[in-house]
Amino acid sequence: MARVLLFGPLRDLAGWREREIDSPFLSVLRARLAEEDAVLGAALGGPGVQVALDQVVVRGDAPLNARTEVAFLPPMSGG
Amino acid sequence: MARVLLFGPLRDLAGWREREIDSPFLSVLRARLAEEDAVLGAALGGPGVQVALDQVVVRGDAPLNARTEVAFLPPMSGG
Amino acid sequence: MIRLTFEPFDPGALLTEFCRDRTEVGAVATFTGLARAEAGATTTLELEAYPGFTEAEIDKMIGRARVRFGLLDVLVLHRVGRIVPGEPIVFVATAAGHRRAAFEACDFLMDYLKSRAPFWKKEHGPDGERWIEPTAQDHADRERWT
Amino acid sequence: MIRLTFEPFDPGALLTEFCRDRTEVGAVATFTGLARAEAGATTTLELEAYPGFTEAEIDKMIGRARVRFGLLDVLVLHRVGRIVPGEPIVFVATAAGHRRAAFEACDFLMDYLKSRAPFWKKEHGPDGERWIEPTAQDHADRERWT
Repeated sequence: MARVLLFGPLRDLAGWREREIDSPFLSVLRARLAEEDAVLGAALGGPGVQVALDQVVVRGDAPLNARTEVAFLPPMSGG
Repeated sequence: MARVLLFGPLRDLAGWREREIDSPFLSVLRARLAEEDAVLGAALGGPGVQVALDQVVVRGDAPLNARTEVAFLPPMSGG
Repeated sequence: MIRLTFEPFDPGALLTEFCRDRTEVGAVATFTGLARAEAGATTTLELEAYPGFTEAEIDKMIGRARVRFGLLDVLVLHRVGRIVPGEPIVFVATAAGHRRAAFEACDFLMDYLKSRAPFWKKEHGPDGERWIEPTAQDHADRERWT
Repeated sequence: MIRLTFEPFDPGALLTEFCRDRTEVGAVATFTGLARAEAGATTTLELEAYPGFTEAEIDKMIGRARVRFGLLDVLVLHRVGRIVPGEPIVFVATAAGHRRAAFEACDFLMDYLKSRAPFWKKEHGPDGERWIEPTAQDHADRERWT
């Protein structure tokens, strides 16, 4: 069960902050989330949204294990 | 009696900080100081040395009265 | 060093500490970002971080600033959670031998924090709430360093 | 505002005060100049001002910075007299709506203070004493604003 985290506007859009989802690959996880919620699915692939696996930003697909923390990071703005 | 003030390295050079000197014009005051101490006289006319009369920087000659404060200001460096 | 805090903080207390026992640091530059009321349009800011990840990303950028500007020390404190107008959001202090390096490093770190650091910022006001993204100016500011 | 002081001061206490009750100031930049030991080469700095004239000249420059950068507030505190390594010599704080103005104004005022403000600075060390004049870099830094 990968642990999925949403930040910022993605969380408001989805209506949840954190969920456990079983998925062998990031691509499969994205597909499942899009199937459930097409608007969220599109937003997760939107411009400037990054994905971190166990706090490391990745591009493209990647395998997930039962303990992987998957974070969707929309465009950032501090200070 | 104009009140003459020397700052920074000019004071070390002259060996005094403040003197009362009677003089009708700045040019005359300069000549008197140079007569007494040629090295100081040259330094007072040196590059970057400004003169303030009653705390206002002046260029060239100017009349002095008995209460004028004449300050010789060598190149400045704060901070 | 980078720290996140949910509690209000006093930038002055941080500066006092940062300047203590520095006999070879000629220059300390700081920046404090304060929450603005925008004449009543903003009642609260809500800042979210990704704990662990956010500190690690900022720490990488601090490392780059240290090397690029030859810094002797750096401190970044960033507020998270709910912030009301007048409260500090971010404090950056940089220490260097001379002032140009201290100023530029502080400026560089702020441009990074405003446009790239992992924070998400929501503004609450009488007209509702909205997420804030970096402005075109923020991106242009950051581009100065590339 | 500009003040001269013969006593050591705490830049942090000034920053705390400067940030108080600011609900429309988004950005506060500061610079603190500290006396360096230069690995033992400098034991004391001696800073001289022309009381009245020095404040008036700095005040003119503060006025220019206010207009040029649209500042909401400015504070300059400058030490005079004998200063030992590690002690603050100068503190500049600038407040603006946004960070670029605050940074640039602080930088501008420091460049002025280092090369044009009415102070004379003598360095005392084991090898004797010497008057310090602005460096070529100080003049070049100031030229950036003309």
